[in-house]
Amino acid sequence: MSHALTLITFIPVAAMVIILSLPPALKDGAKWISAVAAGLQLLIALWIFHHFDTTTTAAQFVDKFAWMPTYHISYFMGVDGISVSMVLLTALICFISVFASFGINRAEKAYYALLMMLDAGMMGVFVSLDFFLFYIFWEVMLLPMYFLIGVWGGPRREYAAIKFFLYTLLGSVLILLAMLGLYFYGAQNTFDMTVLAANASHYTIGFQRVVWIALFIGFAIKIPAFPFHTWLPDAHVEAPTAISVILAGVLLKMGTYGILRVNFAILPAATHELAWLFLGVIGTINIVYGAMCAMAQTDYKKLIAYSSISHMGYVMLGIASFTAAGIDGAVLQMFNHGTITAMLFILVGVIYDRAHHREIAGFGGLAQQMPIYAGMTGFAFFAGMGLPGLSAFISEVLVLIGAWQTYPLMTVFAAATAILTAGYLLWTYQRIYLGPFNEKYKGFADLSFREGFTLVPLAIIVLILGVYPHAILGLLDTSLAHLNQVVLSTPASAIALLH
Amino acid sequence: MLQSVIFYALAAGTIASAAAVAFSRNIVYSTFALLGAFMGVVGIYILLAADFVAMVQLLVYVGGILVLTIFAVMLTQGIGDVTISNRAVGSVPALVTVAIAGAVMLYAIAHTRWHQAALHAAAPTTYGIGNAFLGDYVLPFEVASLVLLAALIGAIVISRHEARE
Amino acid sequence: MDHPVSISIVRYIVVLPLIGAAINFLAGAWLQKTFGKRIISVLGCGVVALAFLLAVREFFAMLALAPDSRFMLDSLWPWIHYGGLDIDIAFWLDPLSMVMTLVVTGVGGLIHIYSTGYMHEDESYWRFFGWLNLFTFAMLVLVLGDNLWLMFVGWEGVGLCSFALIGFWYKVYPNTTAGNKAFIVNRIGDLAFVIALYSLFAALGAVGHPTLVTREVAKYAPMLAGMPGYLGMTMVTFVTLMMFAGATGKSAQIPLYVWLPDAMAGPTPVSALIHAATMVTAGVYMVARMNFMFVMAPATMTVVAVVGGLTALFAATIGIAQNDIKKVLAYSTVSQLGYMFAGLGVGAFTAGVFHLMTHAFFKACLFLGAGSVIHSMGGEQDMRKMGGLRHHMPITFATFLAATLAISGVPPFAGFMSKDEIIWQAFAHGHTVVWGMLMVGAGITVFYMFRQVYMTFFGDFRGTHEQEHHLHESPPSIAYVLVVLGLLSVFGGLVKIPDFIATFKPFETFLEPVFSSPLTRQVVESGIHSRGTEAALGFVTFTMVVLGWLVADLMYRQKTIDPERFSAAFGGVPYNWVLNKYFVDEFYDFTVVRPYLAMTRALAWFDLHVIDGVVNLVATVTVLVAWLSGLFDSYVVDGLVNAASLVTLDVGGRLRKLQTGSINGYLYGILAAVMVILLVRAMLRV
Amino acid sequence: MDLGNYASLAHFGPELVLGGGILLLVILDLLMADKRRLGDIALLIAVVALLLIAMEPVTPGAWLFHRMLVFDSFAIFFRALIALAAIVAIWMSIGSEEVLGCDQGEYYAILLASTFAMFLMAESANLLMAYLALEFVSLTSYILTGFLRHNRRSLEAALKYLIYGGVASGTMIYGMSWIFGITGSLDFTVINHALTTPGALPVLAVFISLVLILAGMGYKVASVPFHMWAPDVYQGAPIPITTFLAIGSKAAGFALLTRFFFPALSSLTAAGNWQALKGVDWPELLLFICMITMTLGNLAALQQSNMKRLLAYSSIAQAGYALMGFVVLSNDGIRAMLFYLFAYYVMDAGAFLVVMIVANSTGREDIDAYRGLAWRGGIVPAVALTIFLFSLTGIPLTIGFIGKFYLFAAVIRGRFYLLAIVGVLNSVVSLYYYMRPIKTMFLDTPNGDEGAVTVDFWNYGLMGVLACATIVLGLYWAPVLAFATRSMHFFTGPV
Amino acid sequence: MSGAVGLDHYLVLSLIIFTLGMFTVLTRRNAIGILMGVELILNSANINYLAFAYYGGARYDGQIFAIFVIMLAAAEAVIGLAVVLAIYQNFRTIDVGATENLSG
Repeated sequence: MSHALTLITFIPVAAMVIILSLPPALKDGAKWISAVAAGLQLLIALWIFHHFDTTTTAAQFVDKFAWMPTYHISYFMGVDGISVSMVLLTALICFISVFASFGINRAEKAYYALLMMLDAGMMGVFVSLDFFLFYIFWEVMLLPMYFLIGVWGGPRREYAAIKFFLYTLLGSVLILLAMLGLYFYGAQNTFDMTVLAANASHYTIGFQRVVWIALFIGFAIKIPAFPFHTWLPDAHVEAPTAISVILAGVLLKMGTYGILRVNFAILPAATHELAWLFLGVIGTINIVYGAMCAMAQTDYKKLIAYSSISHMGYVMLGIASFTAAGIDGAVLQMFNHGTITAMLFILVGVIYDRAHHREIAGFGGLAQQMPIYAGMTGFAFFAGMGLPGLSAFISEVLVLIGAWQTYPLMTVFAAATAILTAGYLLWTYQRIYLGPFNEKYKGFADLSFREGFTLVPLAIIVLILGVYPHAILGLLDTSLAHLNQVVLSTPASAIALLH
Repeated sequence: MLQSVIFYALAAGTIASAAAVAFSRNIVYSTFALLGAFMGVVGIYILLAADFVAMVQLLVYVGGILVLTIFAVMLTQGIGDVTISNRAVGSVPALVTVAIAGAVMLYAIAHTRWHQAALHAAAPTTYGIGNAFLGDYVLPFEVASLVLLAALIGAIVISRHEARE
Repeated sequence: MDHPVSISIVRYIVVLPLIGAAINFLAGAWLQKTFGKRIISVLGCGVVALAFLLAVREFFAMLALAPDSRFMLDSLWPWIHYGGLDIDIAFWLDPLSMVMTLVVTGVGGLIHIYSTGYMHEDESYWRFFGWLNLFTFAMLVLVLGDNLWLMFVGWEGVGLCSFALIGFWYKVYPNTTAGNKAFIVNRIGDLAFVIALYSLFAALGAVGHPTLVTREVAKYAPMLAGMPGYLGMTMVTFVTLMMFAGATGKSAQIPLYVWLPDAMAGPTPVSALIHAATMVTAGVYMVARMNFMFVMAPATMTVVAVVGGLTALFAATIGIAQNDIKKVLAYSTVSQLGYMFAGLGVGAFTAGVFHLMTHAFFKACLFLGAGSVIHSMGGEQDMRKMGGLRHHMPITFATFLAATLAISGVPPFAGFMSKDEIIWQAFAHGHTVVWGMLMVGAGITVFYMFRQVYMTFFGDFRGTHEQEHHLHESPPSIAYVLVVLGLLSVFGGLVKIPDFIATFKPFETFLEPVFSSPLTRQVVESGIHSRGTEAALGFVTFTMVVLGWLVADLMYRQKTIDPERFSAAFGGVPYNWVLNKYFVDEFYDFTVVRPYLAMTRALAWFDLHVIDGVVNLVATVTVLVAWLSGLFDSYVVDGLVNAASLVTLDVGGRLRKLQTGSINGYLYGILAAVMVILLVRAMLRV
Repeated sequence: MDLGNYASLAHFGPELVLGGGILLLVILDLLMADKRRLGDIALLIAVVALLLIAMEPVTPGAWLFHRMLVFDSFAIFFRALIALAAIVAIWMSIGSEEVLGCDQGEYYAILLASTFAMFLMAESANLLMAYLALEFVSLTSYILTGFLRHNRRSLEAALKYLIYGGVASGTMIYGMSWIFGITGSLDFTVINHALTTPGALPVLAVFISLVLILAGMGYKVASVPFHMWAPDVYQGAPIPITTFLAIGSKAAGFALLTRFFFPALSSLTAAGNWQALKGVDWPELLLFICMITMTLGNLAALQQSNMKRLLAYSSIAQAGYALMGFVVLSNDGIRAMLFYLFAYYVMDAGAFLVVMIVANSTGREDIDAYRGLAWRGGIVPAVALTIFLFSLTGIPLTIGFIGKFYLFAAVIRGRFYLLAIVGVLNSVVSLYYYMRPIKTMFLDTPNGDEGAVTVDFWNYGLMGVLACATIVLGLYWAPVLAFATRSMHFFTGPV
Repeated sequence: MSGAVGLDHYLVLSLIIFTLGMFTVLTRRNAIGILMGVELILNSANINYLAFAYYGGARYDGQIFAIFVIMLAAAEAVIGLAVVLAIYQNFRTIDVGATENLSG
């Protein structure tokens, strides 16, 4: 498989074409074609995972040829330690979300075609090493997302969809400008991110600051970082389950991935200088603020959405710490948040499918009627709380232990949020699953096989990574250590640390 | 000196007529004032040794455009319409605007060194112009014919009042 | 110590309960339905019993080693080898964790067996054993983890199980609230604990040895001496203080003890196992484990001793007025834990750990006895509705009494051996105030314990007839366990006898290697070593005990003193405060919970209306500007034009809107633009 | 090379074909019974013209007709673009219900005449030619706009257009007269020479005349503040004509504007940048106009509920984007502008085509007519319109994105950061109204009172071609870029 | 301004006519009235061309330009009047304020 990355990116495109050309009579075929495509993708991802060389920081599985030679744009795909974990996550979440989509019963062909397009876009972002290509995939992803939320979403779907679209478009045009700036004022005119990174010292610090902030805003919207986060609750609440899963599972990671891939690698001096404020402080605000907002939500899904904001804050704080532990933990947290939040959204979807509402206050005692579901939710909740033995624990510990060395005060806030997180999750669990049973929900079926099939693999991964995080950390460490070293070895004109 | 007198007379007439066009409340008056302005301009053209252009102006403007205008005014407003109006609106702001613009442009005129060359003797220009139309300016000349053709066709198509409905 | 004995048997002690839990959770429901509850019982108890047997085997294996090399390491696989955090999944068996392991599997195993009887009627029998097994596993991870993070895994794991078991009867809403409270309050302590770990790791990193492996921390900790820490403290003081703060959560000390009484909502075996014998002692274990650091921070030691002493006294006073049979025991537990911390704090590490062990025996016995009573009473927990039960439940009564004597510190019962040691050591190490608190606490302990005994087992039955009809001795699975624990309460303390009686202290000797760092030795040995003093103090203590008993006897057996009149003598205020637990819960509710909830709601509002509002405002403003520019296009310019002529225009009665789309406006557009440009231009140039 | 009248005819083939075509159509109109064939003939003529353009040799260039016209690769680009616009307009006219009610012969004749005039605009080397061509385009545009002579809106639009155009061109020739007065010549090259010759440049007079000239040229490209006719005219004219005006007339305007402001008024430095006349800061003026144009266009579009009007404002904004390439004063910018105009041609023609298809079937042009279009049998036009609108927004995988990419690239490279920010914000704002029809088509469900949408084969074909071009050229745009690069060259011979 | 009539005289005359034309254009609500203003502007431009042609030496260029202006003005007038007539047929008024069907 010499073109593994091309394959993994374009298999969904092929599936999309096939789905679109299906005759209307075979519209059920759409879901199975998607499933096969996602399955193939997952297999390739596992193959890549298996053959990945963890000892080098160089790009692997490279696919490269000139695309637009006049502007030095090339089709350049490759993975390093940072992206390979995201490739794996994307393949996994897409696979899961295809199955989570089986309940869709309106315009299936269009739905699955768009889902496949989204899949390709996300995968493309993670494997592109040419900035231009990266940007193309980055934006391409927006379109299917808009329709998937807007057509198959909830009652306020139009508002949510356009809000998502506008917000992220604003971010991406800033990235476009920054990208052009990097291109024209670099040591050489190129979009090749490896070359840009290698010549990072060419940019003046003033230039770096401006570009850094533009890029940061672009990526922060995706993360989403405070105060650019308000699209997320709306988008999540209105999106269909599978789309929420993708949104939380993969899309949010693109923001932090972008920061690592671009801000860190290409603008190390500005990173060194600005990270404490933009990643550290804002990350901490994310953590605390997200958790506190989650506490006050009455909508189950919105609560999970805010918890997502909170958890992504750890990623920001971790990468801002400039310690091996922090940055490793941050990327691991990206992976773990992907799996855990995917579970949470699937679980919300399960109850929404049955009750057709998500008001926390409207439930009660569901554990009696749906014990397996309640048990699975409990597992996911505790995973979300970072309970030791489950995957998020490792990443949060690494993040915080790393962050402590750089920003003790912020770390205290971040660590204290574990209490708040436990507070809102347990309270939610109590109100929905425990206590006296609300007879209105008699007759609700427990988890179906399909739902179980989407949840169990994620649960197993959460469990395994809790005791054997090396599976993912092993991929990351070399690349991240190198990246961290690059940033740390760059003298920043004024480093302000918040001790 | 005579030339100066003629110039000032023509200029005064032209400006007065133009002002009448601009300020008159009655469109028929405006139309006739326009005739005066055109005539004044014809005189100015002659002063500028442009005899052929003056003739063209006389023929086309006075003989054509103006007649068409009067025709249109009469046709559309004359019969059955009591108020033959040429209402003017917002004179004051318009006056201020054009006055300022005019002042700036006047300043520019006064402070510009225009391209000037030795004066030609005032000679008939018809031959030269005709020559130019068949030489250097043959393309615009031909294009102009197409323009007129198109305008003709267009005018006919748009204003044709065929029996229908 | 640098070369611990490497063995691979410890892992089975840990993993066995996990296997039990896994089977129970994954297949328990099916097994129970298909094969009945017996298979669950066998499985649930079997794994713990087997673990106990293995632990015993290891105990003897350990005894066979030279005292200085009684350390066994069982390393499974690398866990986190990133960011300098080189820690493994590995278990570490030394005398201290040996004691804990034996207590956890031994007492725990007994409680498992007890549960087969106690929980027999519950439909979620499998789930109960699943959690119980998982708890045992987590507790073992806590005590056996070779590094602090693994310890923390267990630390939080027991919290999880505690949460699940408190809310075991989740259909009753308050039970689940109690579970949440336990978990969240524990998390507050955990926060301090993790901060301790972060700063410890960072500090060790700063001296070139970043590690959290316990034995290596022990090795390098002395290098931290004098290092400045945070908040004006030295690093060691900060770290140990934070660790102790963590312990106050798990071990229910002031100010975080509030969850424990509520935790009595869980089934009684849970109270016995988790909230008396094992989990709550985790903090004590941890402080003992980290003794080498605590001794480096005298300030922390004082804090530990004072908090322990205060808690011992404070909780005891609350215990006086409780009428719920389990609540009394709960406050008693808090109080006893205070003794343990006081012991640790004054430097009597062995005594603290010793009390931990004996407390496990007698408190488990008490709780299980109480459970037996509740079982017999059909779920009734109010002591005011009991009485005279000794006739109906002789075995329960006998064992309960034995345990009461033990907790009261009556020689030669187990509690005397340990508690008396702590009290006199407090004096011996110069903590006279702590000593005073402990003394008074001891008296009060006797009072409320005998109050409980008298109210429950003596006098006339005060419940309903139906309840009376049902009264019976508990089934064998319960009774036998009570007997075993009763015997342990009686004789379990004989492994360390006060010096003034006899020189017999194998327990202390066994633990000695754990407390062998030079500084620890120095602290331990700093106190007075006079048998005379010890004897005299023992006598004073005993006097307090007798005094306490006497008052209880007068009030609740002979009823020569009316407790109500007694309380009325003080205007009822102290009683009211004690009855309502000093309103601490209300205080917390008022100062922390409600403000926090209000704040979250405010923030959510802020998010929805301000942050999102700004976004929407930007959108609105854009639309507004668009609208305005549309107006400019069609109204403003034209409006200016029309202003002068509007009146005349409308004379004809044709009321019309302003001339949108009118040509004049457009022309103005051109001209105005040119004019503006010219003007600006002129101004700039001329 | 300064070619005489006869020699020039060699490079005048396309125009000759069009001129002959006009006459042919007028004659055939009298002879033929089936007037509908006239459209096909006009299409044939336009295609032949395009083919002739395609076969033009790329030489360094030449002056034609005694320096009346200039023949260079720049002119070829615009003539090709205009011919393409004419082809699309004719094609659309053939399938337009509105146009079928008109006099076919005259309609196509005027359309071809307009095309012819736009060709001249793109090639003018001389103020006289520029004025003549521009006025010719205007006159034919008025006629075409008012061609639906029983339609109030159409006539109204024509009148507004005419009055507005008359004022604009009057202003322009007044400005031109000053240029003539200052330089003594009408010839662009001579003007350039005269103005760049060291000496006292009458800065204020030149600036005033440029502003006045800008009124005429800016009105053709519909840039603010000379844009106000556009919404009314676009809405009132028959849709094929609207399309033609939006893409053809605008392209011709850009051609003239560029040719006048660059080779005639500026000088090219070795680095590929253009140096404006010292002291005459029209670049700042145009920069300002460019930013205002895109902003006002976008903001005004936000409010529209009529699709044609929405696209009209959008096309104003698009002109603003294209001007970004203009104001950075570099060959990079000009290339980006050329590229963008091509991209704009493809996507805007497509968008108008779908509007026409819907109008053909439902007789409506308001956004409500698109409600649930995707779900009531119009999925193909809905998807196509979506592609065009996304392209207009500048979303990747479409040629619109590549176009914007090059524009922003030129802007960033020229360090016009404010312009970049304004452009970026405008892109975001524009998304909002471009999404509205998309939202209506896909996210809303039909009420039931909207008519069914049927597409005939020819419209289907054109729509398919344009939609595919939008995407394919968004992925592989090298040919367009090469074409634009080749066309950056202006012929300026000796004085 | 003394002595012989020079270029500036013509330019000023032209400017005055131009501004009057502009004023007409701005203030008229009648379509034909506006077109009259346009004619004034065109005439003022023509004066300029002829003046520059006379004083600047490029004799025929200016005059020919003027001829084309006149010619195109005629063509425009023809079309304009045709449209005005057609509108009159449809609207029975030529007050531009009445043509407000097209509005934002």
